[in-house]
Amino acid sequence: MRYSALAILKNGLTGQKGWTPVWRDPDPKPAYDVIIIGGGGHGLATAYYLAKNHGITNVAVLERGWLAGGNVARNTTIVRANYFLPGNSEFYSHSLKLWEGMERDLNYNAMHSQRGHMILFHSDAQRDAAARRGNAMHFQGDDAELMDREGVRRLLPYLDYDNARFPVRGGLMHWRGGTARHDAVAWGYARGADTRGVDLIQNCEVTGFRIEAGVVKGVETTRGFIGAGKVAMAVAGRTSQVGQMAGLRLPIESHVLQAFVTEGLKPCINHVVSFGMGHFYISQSDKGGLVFGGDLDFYNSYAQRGNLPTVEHVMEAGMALMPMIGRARVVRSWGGIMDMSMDGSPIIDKTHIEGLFLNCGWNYGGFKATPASGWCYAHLVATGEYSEHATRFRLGRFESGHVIDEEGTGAQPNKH
Amino acid sequence: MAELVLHAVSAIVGLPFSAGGTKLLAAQPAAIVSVVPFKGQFETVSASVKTRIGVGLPVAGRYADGEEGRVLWAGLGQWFVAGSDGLAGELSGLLTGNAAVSDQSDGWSLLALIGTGSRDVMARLCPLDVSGEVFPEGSAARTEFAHMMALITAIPGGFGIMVMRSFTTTAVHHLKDAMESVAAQV
Amino acid sequence: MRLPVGGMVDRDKAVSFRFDGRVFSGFQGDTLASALLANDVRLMGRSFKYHRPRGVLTAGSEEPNALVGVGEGARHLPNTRATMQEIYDGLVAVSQNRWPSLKFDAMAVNDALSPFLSAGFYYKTFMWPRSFWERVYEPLIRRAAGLGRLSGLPDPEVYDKAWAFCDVFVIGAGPAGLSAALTAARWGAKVILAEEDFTVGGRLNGEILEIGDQSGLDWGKSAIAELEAMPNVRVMRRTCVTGAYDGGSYGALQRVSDHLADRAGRPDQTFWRIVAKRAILAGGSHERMIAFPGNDRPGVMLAGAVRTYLHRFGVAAGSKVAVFTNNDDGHKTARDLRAAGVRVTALIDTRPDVVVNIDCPVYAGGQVISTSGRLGLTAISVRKAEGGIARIDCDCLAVSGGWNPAVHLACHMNGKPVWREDIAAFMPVAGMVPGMQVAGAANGAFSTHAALAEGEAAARAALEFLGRKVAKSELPKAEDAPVAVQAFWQVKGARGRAWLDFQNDVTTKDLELAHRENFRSVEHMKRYTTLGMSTDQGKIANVTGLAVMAELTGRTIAETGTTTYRPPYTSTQIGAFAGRAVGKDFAPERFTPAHGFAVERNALMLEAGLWYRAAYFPRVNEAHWRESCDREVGFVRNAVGVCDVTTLGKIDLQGPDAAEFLDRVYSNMFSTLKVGRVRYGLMLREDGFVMDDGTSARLGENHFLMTTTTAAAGPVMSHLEFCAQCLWPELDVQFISVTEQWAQFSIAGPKARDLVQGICREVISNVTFPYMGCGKVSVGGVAGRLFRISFSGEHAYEIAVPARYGDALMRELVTRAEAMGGGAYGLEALNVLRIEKGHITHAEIHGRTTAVDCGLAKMVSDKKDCIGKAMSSRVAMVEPGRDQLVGLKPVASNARLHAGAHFAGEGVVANRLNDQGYMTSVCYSPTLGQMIGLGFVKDGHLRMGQRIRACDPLRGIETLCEITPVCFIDPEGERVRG
Amino acid sequence: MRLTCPQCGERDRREFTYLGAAKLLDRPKGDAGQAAFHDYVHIRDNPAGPLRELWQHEFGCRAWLVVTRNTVTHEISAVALAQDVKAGKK
Ligand SMILES: Cc1cc2nc3c(=O)[nH]c(=O)nc-3n(C[C@H](O)[C@H](O)[C@H](O)COP(=O)(O)OP(=O)(O)OC[C@H]3O[C@@H](n4cnc5c(N)ncnc54)[C@H](O)[C@@H]3O)c2cc1C
Ligand SMILES: NC(=O)c1ccc[n+]([C@@H]2O[C@H](COP(=O)([O-])OP(=O)(O)OC[C@H]3O[C@@H](n4cnc5c(N)ncnc54)[C@H](O)[C@@H]3O)[C@@H](O)[C@H]2O)c1
Ligand SMILES: Cc1cc2nc3c(=O)[nH]c(=O)nc-3n(C[C@H](O)[C@H](O)[C@H](O)COP(=O)(O)O)c2cc1C
Ligand SMILES: [Zn+2]
Repeated sequence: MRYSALAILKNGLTGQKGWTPVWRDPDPKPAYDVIIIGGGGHGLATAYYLAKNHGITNVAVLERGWLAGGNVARNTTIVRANYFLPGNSEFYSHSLKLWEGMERDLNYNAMHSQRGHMILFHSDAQRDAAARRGNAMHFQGDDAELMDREGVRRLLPYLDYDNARFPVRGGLMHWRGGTARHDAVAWGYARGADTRGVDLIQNCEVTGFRIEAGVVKGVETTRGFIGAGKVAMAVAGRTSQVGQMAGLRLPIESHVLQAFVTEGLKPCINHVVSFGMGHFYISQSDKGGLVFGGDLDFYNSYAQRGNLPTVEHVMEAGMALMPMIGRARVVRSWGGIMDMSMDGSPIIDKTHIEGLFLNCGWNYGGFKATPASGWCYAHLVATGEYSEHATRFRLGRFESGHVIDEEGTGAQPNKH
Repeated sequence: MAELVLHAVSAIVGLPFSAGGTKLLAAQPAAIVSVVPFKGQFETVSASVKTRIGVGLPVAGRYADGEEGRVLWAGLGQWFVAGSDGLAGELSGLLTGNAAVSDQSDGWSLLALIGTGSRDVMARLCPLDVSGEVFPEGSAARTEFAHMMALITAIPGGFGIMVMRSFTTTAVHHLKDAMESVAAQV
Repeated sequence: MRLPVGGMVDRDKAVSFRFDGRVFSGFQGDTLASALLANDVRLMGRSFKYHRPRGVLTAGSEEPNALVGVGEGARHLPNTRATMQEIYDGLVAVSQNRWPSLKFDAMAVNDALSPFLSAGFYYKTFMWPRSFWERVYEPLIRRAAGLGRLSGLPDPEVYDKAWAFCDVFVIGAGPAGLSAALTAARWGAKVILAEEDFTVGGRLNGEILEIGDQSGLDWGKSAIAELEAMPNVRVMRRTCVTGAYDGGSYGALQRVSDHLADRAGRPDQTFWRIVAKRAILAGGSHERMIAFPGNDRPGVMLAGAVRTYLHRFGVAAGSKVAVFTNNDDGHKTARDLRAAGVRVTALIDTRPDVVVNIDCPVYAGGQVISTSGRLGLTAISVRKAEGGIARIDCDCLAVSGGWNPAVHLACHMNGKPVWREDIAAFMPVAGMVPGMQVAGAANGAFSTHAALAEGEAAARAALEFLGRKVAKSELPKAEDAPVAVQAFWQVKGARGRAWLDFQNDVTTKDLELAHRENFRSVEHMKRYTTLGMSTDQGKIANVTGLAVMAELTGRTIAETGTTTYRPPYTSTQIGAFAGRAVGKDFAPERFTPAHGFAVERNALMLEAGLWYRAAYFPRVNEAHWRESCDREVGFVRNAVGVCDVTTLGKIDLQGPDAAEFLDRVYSNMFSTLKVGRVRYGLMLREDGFVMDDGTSARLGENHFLMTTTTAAAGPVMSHLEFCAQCLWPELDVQFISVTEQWAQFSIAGPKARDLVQGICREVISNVTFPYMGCGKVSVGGVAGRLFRISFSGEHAYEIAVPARYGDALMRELVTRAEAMGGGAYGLEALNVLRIEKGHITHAEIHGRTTAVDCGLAKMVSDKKDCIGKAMSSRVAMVEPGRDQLVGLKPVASNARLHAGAHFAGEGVVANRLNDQGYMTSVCYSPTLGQMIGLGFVKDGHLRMGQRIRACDPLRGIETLCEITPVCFIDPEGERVRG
Repeated sequence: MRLTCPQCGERDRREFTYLGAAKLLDRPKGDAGQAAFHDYVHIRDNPAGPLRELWQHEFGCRAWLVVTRNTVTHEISAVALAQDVKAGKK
């Protein structure tokens, strides 16, 4: 059914009785043309674009838990296109464009809010790096504005300008950057895929692959064997485990990243603010909670929870940057399993097994990638060709040296 | 031109300082020398140090006092000897070929935190369990101290706090804050 | 209404405070909520979405309704639970989320529109036109949302953080916790007892109970007195345990002075990290609401809270109280109120067969189907078991839907509680938090006897684990009534909205909608409706909500399961988590020995990692930093300059294998270096990219001194330790940082030798100190080291003395340099000097460049292996098309350059496809009288003399440049050797 | 999280820094070829369960440690000095 103000009005008058399920709960069929493993943002978007862009609808998305319960349920929702290395630039740029049309395409309000994303800098060296990034964004056709301290102060009067350990010397503003309602993005894609005939199958964990003569034939699951012409992994933090079932050894580590939200507050932070010096980023949700995060806990983990040293460090950084938030109370903290790659950039590629595809390595940046990841992955799965927007996210780049290392920290995932 | 004379300047300023029943003092020894025995040389080095200081190299987590100074465990296979002027040169000579010896007299600042509130002050700055049962007198620990690296010792009536020289001002500042806070809460 | 007698408040100490501008009076020992109730104020807040009038529901930290702002100006603290805030003289509190006033709130129209504002309505609209989201819809939504308001000013409070360690950590000081603490402490364990409330006793304060031959209250008092007298016990009141973490670590927030008018130097709060060998969770339980229409009206309260207000505060929550319950506990409320002389207008028990011996109207099997009263409850309607509806006057309705054990902390480490049908509650499972046991109501043991017994047993188990001997001890006698509850979640067949999550305005209708739209898993339900996402985190709503969903789906509650319990247990201020690491204290400050001198000279001090370094030393007549910088560059190029380089990392390496070790960690050769000589070294990461550079001096056959860049000093040290301990422990090399031991100064310029000679006893010549030579010197009787090395391309030295002499030496050097026409120079000049010479820094070694990229191909020795060697010959690292380091000069000599510009060829569009690299460093070269730059240009080494555009769309500047070699000055290096 | 350093005893996690899987102890010989180095530098087993990994007691004694830790529960079952592990002592 179509969503609109009119539909809301009608249902408001009739006791909300007219709404229908956003997705069905079908039993798995014996076989599909394409099986997508992982019902997170990327898996769901891939299913949607397979159906919409390529007309492939005999598709199942298999999710071990509840739909969209992985990282897409737990990220700090920052959406931006401010990368500076070839490979990332064009991909995230494409993604942002898809975001800008997503809601009308999906007929679902994901509350994509282009409220502006500010990266602060604190030294001349950081300013120069910001300028390099900003110019790369312009070269890519995206927006960026270099602001001096006074410019930042006008926009963000609540930062500490008087007593800061690392004084703010300016910032790089990306006005088209912002946030989105994370769950809604996944639900929107899920609804779109379901409507087009894709089977979304929850509580269905993939436990193995059937591979014959180097060709994938289907997957073993907790709900039995399901045959498939092609299998596309999109399992984020669990990539190594699922990959191992197919004999893949991957340049991935799983790490825990925590995030925090405060009690609801009246509007006080109107943009997304990133504080590189202290590893802290924050925005305010439409509900009023301050949503923020920082660094990884730094050790490998599948626990979806972290420890106090990181908690404290994130809060310290927040206070050092914007001391007004000292009087906001954190209501909840949580963690997600990050698929950290060896160069901090993702992988969208085929594997050495025919018909098995790989989508992983999203680090902490995969939420904003959701539409483009789905788009490009669907393209690869459907056509066997790399999408023009994602030609460099190859698995072989580590061996060849064509790495895409935005942070410049090398093969140490917890530093990306 | 007049004969050149370089005046020494201490990194520790603004002490002693008291709050409530707790006192913070400078406790800088004349010399601090790091001693890192080469492979298989631990016994020899320990014996040589003993001849000069009166005690050998203590086990991990401990320090020991001799007539001529103090020997502190300072990390994996590494000791600091605190003693009188000229110690670095003497130990270099004494331990040639047996240990890496470096003068650290100017590299570290030693503070002493003494008094009734010292444990509570430590609890505000340092993740170490400094209770008497776990960290009795004679203990030495490398640990974190208000985001800095430190070497903490349990000394009579309180704690020795050693931080790298450049951090001294920060360490003293944090200690004073914590001392005042503790004093206000008794 | 305050009753004439009773309660634990100190009736001799009146306290005056303000709420929404009105002055009220309460007693010492009151919370804001109890004092307001005593003053017959029921309306305390507005709900989040519909702006419904709300009163206090609970008497604890789980309060969802009575959230107020406390304090004024920068100290204003939003969303404070009135049930937790102790009153003090001068306390100022205001209601929230209402305009213009609490009684009349314009946004209450939302309530009228509620049929259209059902769960998730916003996902279905506000999509057209596109630009309206940021401009119209979102601002409207944001303004309506949120509860309290931040002042926007820096938080003025001080927060401490602290550590504590114990054998047994007891969480909660109700009967279970007290019993546990007593047992553990009596047998010698080191005990910490943390209690969130400002008074200990838990439910003992809210009930009429007997323990042994004393009242429960007195037993609690004597227990705590005994505990406080023991040296091995620390009782922490006002301390909420916020989270359970790995390895027996707990977070706990202590409210130190937020209940005091005069804080007298005390921090506002202290955030504790508590490390325990064993923990006993005795956090009690939370009473549940029942979902029935209109259950959110001010005056509707939880039955246990009504008892707490009665017994602990001497306050009757109403003058005509009705009770609605599905278990025996509710009867206590009726009984106790009656005993205190308060009118009980009805006792409604959902169980048809219940027998009640209380002197009040009883409706067995009755159900409340509606409530009335605009800003406060005036009456309820009850559907009687036998049919028909009774309308009952009441200004307070005490509701008990049963109790939920406070399992939260036990679930913080991924544990899922299990459903127990007989007590209709979720229970913790042993071992969910390693080392933690759960006792008392938190463990579903709801009688006082059980609380005492479980507390004791848990302590006993802990003692045994700790290896302590324990003898069996007698427990005092206490009430041991079995749990009598009939699961009853919602009143059905009644019209109107029945609230589950009060704060977020989630009603049973929203759950029905979620069900209809297939948001049926608890997690989808939560996320779609926001049930349990408010400040109380579902302490009131969650279990009831999922029971309602279970009914809708036909699953059992056990199958339905709970959502995830997450820290913090009670919401916690960011300021408290941060402690003192705010403002300048966010990170330690490192000062070089000569810092004071630089400050005296008005140098601009800049952060360099944790260090502070002088950027330049302005003189009175200089209006712009460039003037100072140009002058300082001139010192070096024409006379002599002095720069504090103490911050460079210095690592002292000794041992028979020191040379071999350096050969392995540096890409170039060090074993061939002669004693008394220095060599430039390049370090690679194992993936072949450049990690750091610096010089190493050979002080003796087996003795080297390595320098690193300031930024990489820490990482390089760790890397060397990794190499020595993890890769080649067989090498006999020992090293230690001597960064702090030595103050070091660069002395550079044509007159450098004169200056150095002036302060050193030794003869300084090209023979004794040739270029790249080093040795000992005596400086005013102080043993120092001299290195003839140069970063500026001039004849230069670095001189090192023990740090205590650094200040004096810097002063001496600068005075002498000034007499020679030179002086001190800072980082700005240092940067210009090195760009003029084409030397790289971390602007160029940014982690993506190879030795070849940087023009240092020769630095990778082919005679040996080293870290990074194998990987540096991967295809991508040697193929054509890489960005290579070059110099850049604007073609128009007065044109400006900017670091961060990207390069594009002439006559093409400046876009990603035509991107030819980027500028890393630029400066105005006073020596050349124009700007120059360094940058990486695609295949740049082959493009000398070509022209390229430096495009800076960010700043709207484009400069045509010529590609040059990186070295702009004295390429033959005659000056350094001179 | 608490780690027990063989030198220093039980300490809070904040004193330690994490590097990664303990396979980093096994650096290939210089002439082992790029494939071996690629595997060494980039490939990780990344198990959900016990993992041998390298930590450094950076704020403490500066020893590199081989820690066996469960990546699902964070339970630590063993800690040894890396140099002892290399020497075959542990
Ligand atoms: C705290 C935090 C903050 C973040 N902040 C941001 C941010 O601000 N901006 C940004 O762009 N990105 C951010 N991210 C990253 C982003 O959330 C992820 O990169 C992105 O969501 C990953 O893609 P996904 O949505 O497909 O992953 P997921 O949602 O994790 O989807 C993977 C799915 O695969 C399922 N699965 C796993 N194994 C199996 C199996 N064997 N069988 C079946 N199903 C399986 C999982 O259950 C899961 O649902 C953040 C992440 C976290 C944790
Ligand atoms: N009849 C019933 O159905 C019923 C139900 C529940 C409780 N009770 C009564 O309640 C009592 C239960 O005793 P108990 O000791 O188990 O619980 P309790 O409720 O008496 O005490 C728990 C204490 O723990 C504190 N607490 C909770 N979480 C905390 C945290 N995170 N940090 C610090 N403190 C925290 C609370 O403030 C409270 O004081 C018995 O007397 C019992 O009869 C009866
Ligand atoms: C952007 C964002 C905003 C959130 N806001 C809230 C909130 O207001 N209240 C709340 O209880 N949780 C909030 N959460 C946290 C979720 O409740 C939940 O903790 C998170 O999705 C991880 O799931 P889990 O805790 O069930 O593992 C928010 C999460 C995100 C990503
Ligand atoms: Zn250690």
